[in-house]
Amino acid sequence: MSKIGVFICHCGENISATVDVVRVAEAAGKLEGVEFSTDYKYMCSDPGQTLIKQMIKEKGLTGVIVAACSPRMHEPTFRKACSSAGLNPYMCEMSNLREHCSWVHDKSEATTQKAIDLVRTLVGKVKYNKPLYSIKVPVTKTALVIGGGIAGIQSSLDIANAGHQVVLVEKDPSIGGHMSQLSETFPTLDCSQCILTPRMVEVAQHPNIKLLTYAELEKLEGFIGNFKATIRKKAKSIDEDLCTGCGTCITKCPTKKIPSEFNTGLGKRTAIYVPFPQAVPNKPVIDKENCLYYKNGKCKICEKVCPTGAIRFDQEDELVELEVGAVVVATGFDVMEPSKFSEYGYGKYKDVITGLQFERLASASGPTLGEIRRPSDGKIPEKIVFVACAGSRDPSKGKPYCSKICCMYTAKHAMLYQHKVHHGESTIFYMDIRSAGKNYEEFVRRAIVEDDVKYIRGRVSKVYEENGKLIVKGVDTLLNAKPVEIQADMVVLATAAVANSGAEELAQKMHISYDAYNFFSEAHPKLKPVETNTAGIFLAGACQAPKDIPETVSQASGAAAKVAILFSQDELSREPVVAVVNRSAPPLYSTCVGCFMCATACPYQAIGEELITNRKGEVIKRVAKVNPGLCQGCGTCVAFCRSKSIDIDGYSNEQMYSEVMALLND
Amino acid sequence: MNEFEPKIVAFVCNWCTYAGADLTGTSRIKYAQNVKIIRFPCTGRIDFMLLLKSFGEGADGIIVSGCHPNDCHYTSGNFHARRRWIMFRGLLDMLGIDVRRIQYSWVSAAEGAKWADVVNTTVTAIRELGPYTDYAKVAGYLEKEANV
Amino acid sequence: MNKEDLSFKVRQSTEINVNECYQCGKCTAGCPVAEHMDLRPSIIMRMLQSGDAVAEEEILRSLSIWLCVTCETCYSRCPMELDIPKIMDYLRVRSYNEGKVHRDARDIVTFHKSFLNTVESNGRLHEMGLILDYKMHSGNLFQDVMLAPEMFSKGKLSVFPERIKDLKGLSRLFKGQTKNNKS
Amino acid sequence: MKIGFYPGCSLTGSSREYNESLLAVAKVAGIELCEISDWNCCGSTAAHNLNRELSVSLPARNLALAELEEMDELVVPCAACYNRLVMTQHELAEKPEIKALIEGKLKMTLRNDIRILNVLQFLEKHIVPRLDELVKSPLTYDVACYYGCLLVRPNQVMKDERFEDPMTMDLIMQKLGANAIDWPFKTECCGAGFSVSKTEIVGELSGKIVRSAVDRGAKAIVVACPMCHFNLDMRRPVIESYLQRKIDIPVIYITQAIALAMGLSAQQAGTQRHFVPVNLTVNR
Ligand SMILES: Cc1cc2nc3c(=O)[nH]c(=O)nc-3n(C[C@H](O)[C@H](O)[C@H](O)COP(=O)(O)OP(=O)(O)OC[C@H]3O[C@@H](n4cnc5c(N)ncnc54)[C@H](O)[C@@H]3O)c2cc1C
Ligand SMILES: Cc1cc2nc3c(=O)[nH]c(=O)nc-3n(C[C@H](O)[C@H](O)[C@H](O)COP(=O)(O)OP(=O)(O)OC[C@H]3O[C@@H](n4cnc5c(N)ncnc54)[C@H](O)[C@@H]3O)c2cc1C
Ligand code: SF4
Ligand code: SF4
Ligand code: SF4
Ligand code: SF4
Ligand code: SF4
Ligand code: SF4
Ligand code: SF4
Ligand code: SF4
Repeated sequence: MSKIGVFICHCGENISATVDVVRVAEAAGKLEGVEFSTDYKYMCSDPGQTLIKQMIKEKGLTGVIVAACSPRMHEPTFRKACSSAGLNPYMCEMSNLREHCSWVHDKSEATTQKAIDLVRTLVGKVKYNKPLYSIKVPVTKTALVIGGGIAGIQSSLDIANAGHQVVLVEKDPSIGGHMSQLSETFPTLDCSQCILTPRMVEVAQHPNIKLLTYAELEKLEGFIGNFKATIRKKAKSIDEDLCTGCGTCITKCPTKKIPSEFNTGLGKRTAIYVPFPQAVPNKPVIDKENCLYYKNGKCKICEKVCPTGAIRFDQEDELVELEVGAVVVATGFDVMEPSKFSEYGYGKYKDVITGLQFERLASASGPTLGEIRRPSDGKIPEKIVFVACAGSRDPSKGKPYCSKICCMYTAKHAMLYQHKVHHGESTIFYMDIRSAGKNYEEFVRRAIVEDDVKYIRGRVSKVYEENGKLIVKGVDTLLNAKPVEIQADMVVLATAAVANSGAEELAQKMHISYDAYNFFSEAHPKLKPVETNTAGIFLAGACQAPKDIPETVSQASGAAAKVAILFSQDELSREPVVAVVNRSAPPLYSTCVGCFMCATACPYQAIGEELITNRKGEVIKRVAKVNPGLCQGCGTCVAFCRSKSIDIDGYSNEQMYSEVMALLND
Repeated sequence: MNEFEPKIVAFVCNWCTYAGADLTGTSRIKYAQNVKIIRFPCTGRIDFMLLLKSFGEGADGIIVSGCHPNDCHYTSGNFHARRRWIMFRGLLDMLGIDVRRIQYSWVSAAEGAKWADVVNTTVTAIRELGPYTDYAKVAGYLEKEANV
Repeated sequence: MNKEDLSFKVRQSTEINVNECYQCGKCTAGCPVAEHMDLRPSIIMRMLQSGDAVAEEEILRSLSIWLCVTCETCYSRCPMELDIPKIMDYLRVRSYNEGKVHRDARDIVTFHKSFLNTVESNGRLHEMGLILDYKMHSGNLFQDVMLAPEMFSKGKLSVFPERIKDLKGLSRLFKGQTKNNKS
Repeated sequence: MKIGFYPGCSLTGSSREYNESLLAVAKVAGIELCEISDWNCCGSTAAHNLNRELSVSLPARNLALAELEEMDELVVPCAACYNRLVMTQHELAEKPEIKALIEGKLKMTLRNDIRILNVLQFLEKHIVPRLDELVKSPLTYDVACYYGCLLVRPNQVMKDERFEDPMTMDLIMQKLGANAIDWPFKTECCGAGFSVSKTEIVGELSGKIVRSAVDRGAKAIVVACPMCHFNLDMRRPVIESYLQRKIDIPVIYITQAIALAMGLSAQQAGTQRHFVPVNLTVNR
């Protein structure tokens, strides 16, 4: 006979303001199997936990139910408390009276009744809980970092410096990400390449980091501490061991007119190329789509001129399998293609560009060597209009969210322009100035006060060309909504920061969740900002939401710290929620009939077979057997077994049936 | 006269819908009290006999909700659940249970508002269908099944 | 929200929640007649949000609501997809029914009324009739004197109206409608 | 082939040539446009400015009559009428209570499922595929295609991807041999219904449009709406006084352009009815 203790939490007033907790405790006390019940203001507080421990000892409780917040919040807390009082932690469960009851209903009789129902339901389950013992699994102390922007670089270096192995996978020919494209960076205006390049080199030289560029994740299996990753190394068409990075091939390649991705289409590159001079690794790849040889079988000039004979036209993609214990996802973001805002004329007028393109124009290593020259005719623009929130905060055609970085980089752009073109005029159309970082507001004020950047509060409705000028039709909402028309030489759109195009697919490969905009979801917006809902997979940088470099780097170090914590243990204990096939005395041995429906359903290939032999060694039965190391506890096998021979600890048939019965029979 | 208050059981997975319902709470979005959640590791775990059992014990309606296709925490559990649902519909028909009494949906951890929607539309729908009274048939079937 | 507020009435009648407007001004920036307006579209949205009775009166008595040509530019470009022309329609009907039409808009209203008059009596628009009716009511006797003869000579104006057959059926549509309110 | 046809009031009066050229083009293509018998005025701007119910009931009567005659496609060449009819269809579909009210007054019921085509949609569907065979004397000049407001807006209802820079008319003109220039005023408003009551606004708005077309070298402006035509053609004196300059660019309907390219006479196309003389022999 169970002796269950039920503890009803007020959560300050979060629960007790809508649920009559005293009545819930009373009702719980009357349930069969309940030995003790009470209510308390804050169950998770020290005195709250002490109360539970005390009652376990005093009343000899065999089960504990804490009716409070979501088990996703405090189940570990209370299980630990029980355990310290000598009760098996899996005899403790939580009933969710806060998120699923008091916060979603108004105060009423029905709400209290629902709370009572929820507690009774769980009593039904806990009656059948069995002590379980956590499973120990070994940890592979190698981390996989996906994405080599500043986030991935920082995480890799931190993990490597903690003494663990790192494999860094980058899809492009070089690491560096968006930061390598930037000119100078707010709020300090230091040169982006100057602070980034040393770290890129450090990655390449670190003994604990293995760098795989031009590579992507193909498949991820396994679980925390024991993942198996398959990486596709795309064919670079060169032998990296032989190539010295001399660059002869690049200068001789006849295909020279390919728009350079790195220069956002503002410059050109060859078919065999390194994306930019400071690339890491500084060895070229052949872009098969544009190479003459791959297209029509003629050329091979690079092969002829290469002094080391490093060109390999017959190279094929290679799949590499890695055992890793943790994954850091740092695949970054992208900027929105603004052509659907046809009123802004992007794609139609050459001098309407994006903020990222402006970075290339302002960058000393860019196509104009840092001089701000407009794309159409190379002239230095005398008047530039910047359009903030282009595609952000626009539910109708863009994204409803604020992209967070553009207010700051637009102020930076206007400032850089004013510093370079002293007689120039820059105007920024904005809705709000969002500059809530350390020294950020001061930065924006400087642009306005010292550099005379003109801020006009209002959106732009249309941009069109007339007599070589871009006519920008905007409005000044602070001047009684006065229409404003500016004749500009160049227009820069602060386009929304959006998730990478491949983000959704990648998330599905790894089974992590993502939000409505395809940014990856953190496990908790405040308290678990670098974790995902999948144990062992962490997030860093702009793949989780738009963010600037300081924030990206903090999160990257945070993710690295989480990995280091994980790797500080040799073994992990896992929740013992695993499936088992029943066993009974001979001659039956098990009710399992060996149909292996369960095995076909198991997504983790965790079910194998076991041969039952008699004393003579003759096989008398073939039954299913679960490998608890592989089983993740989804329970699919249980639903598939017609003979009810396989069951899952923690969510057994007995428990679940009893739970349903208790719910429906008050 | 008292309005009919349907009893509805929600079978949800731990990773998506349970978390989604948590978000409904954190966002303080209100919904009807009639639905009570039972937590499963995955919709793949949900045995349809258990759904029948619920009708047998007096449920008027059921919600089964898990991760979106391709987003299953366990790779493919929800996919199995969907496949079995097709067979299950046939069984419901045979037992004379209106399929509208079971609402099948996907609610992710980020869809707090959607969970409130699912609950409210289900409650309205079941209210219109009225109480479910034919337990005996289901109970009979379950008994037969148990004896096999 | 106060049920007496104009914005509440707007929401009831048009299903548009003016609180969605975040005052970006894109509507005004693209409005072809904004320069001529006393209250520009985004200002009208702001005034509706304010719930201020004086502001509401000002809207109904404004010239702007009559200057709006229903070109839908604002609606097409509004990031919040707020259907301003629909709000304008509502405000105009209110302004007209309550006799609050701005004096510089009287010609516009007279024109619309003349238009509906000829439609009511013929079922179709009779342009000559419209111009005559409008001239009589607006007092702008000489306006467009030059246009009519040339239109006539080009075959663009007919002296006699085309009438539809089922005028009786049509009159049911006009019955009880407040087309002839004083302005 | 028989297709329903709602000419609307302007086409029986001030834009007679639009009607004539459309019918002429259809005839050459072997398409019969059947006028809804006893159709009435759609109410235009006047109705929706002053009276919400009339703005729906007047167009609804026409839709009901068209249904009686079992038309499943209805061509509405006037952009303003088209806009009213489409918005009415939308409103009737969304608001069953209004539909019931109006059906009661009309003493007719509405299925509300007619496919309403504006002139560009009609041309694209029934004429454009056959232009290659029908064009006899290709046009040889630069034109500015002017769409105005109501053919493309609101995009929430029209769902055209390129509502800021539409191309349908431009593509048709190119098929006729003309060169459609790129210009930024394609969808700017001409002043629409203010032609009589606020003529000076029309002078300004239409003036900017005409100026841009001329300055970019167009030899003609092509339109698909009677109101646009009225303002750009007949209001030329007001336009010229706003611009302080004489401008003689003619304004032709797209249907006139097609008629001319098909080899029909100027008379058949109705260009003699314009205020600004149409003299389009100028070659590029
Ligand atoms: C115009 C502009 C100006 C900016 N200016 C500033 C500034 O002045 N100061 C500042 O603090 N911030 C600035 N930022 C923000 C800054 O760029 C970001 O904070 C930073 O780049 C985020 O770094 P990240 O590593 O998270 O992402 P990214 O830089 O996007 O790097 C992601 C990396 O992952 C790789 N990748 C993507 N998908 C995969 C995949 N499936 N497999 C393998 N690899 C993959 C990409 O190729 C890339 O190398 C600016 C941003 C923009 C757009
Ligand atoms: C009105 C208000 C509302 C807010 N609402 C939200 C919200 O809704 N959501 C949100 O995300 N954030 C909110 N915040 C922000 C949130 O409070 C902070 O982000 C958070 O508290 C910062 O935590 P901390 O540990 O850095 O600092 P603190 O919370 O300030 O903790 C610092 C601790 O250090 C101790 N300490 C200080 N000096 C010494 C010393 N010399 N030696 C030893 N101990 C010392 C202090 O006593 C204190 O306990 C809010 C803040 C305010 C003011
Ligand atoms: S246990 Fe949960 S519900 Fe109770 S006080 Fe703590 S947070 Fe609140
Ligand atoms: S020429 Fe050969 S060695 Fe030099 S960069 Fe090219 S591939 Fe490498
Ligand atoms: S083979 Fe291809 S990569 Fe090599 S030089 Fe020729 S075009 Fe360039
Ligand atoms: S950061 Fe500024 S510019 Fe960017 S979306 Fe937010 S408010 Fe707009
Ligand atoms: S456990 Fe069940 S499903 Fe699996 S083989 Fe045995 S009888 Fe079949
Ligand atoms: S519970 Fe069953 S189906 Fe799920 S992982 Fe374990 S063995 Fe496989
Ligand atoms: S465009 Fe829309 S959101 Fe912006 S001010 Fe106008 S109505 Fe408001
Ligand atoms: S619909 Fe009216 S308010 Fe809107 S842009 Fe056109 S004229 Fe201006």
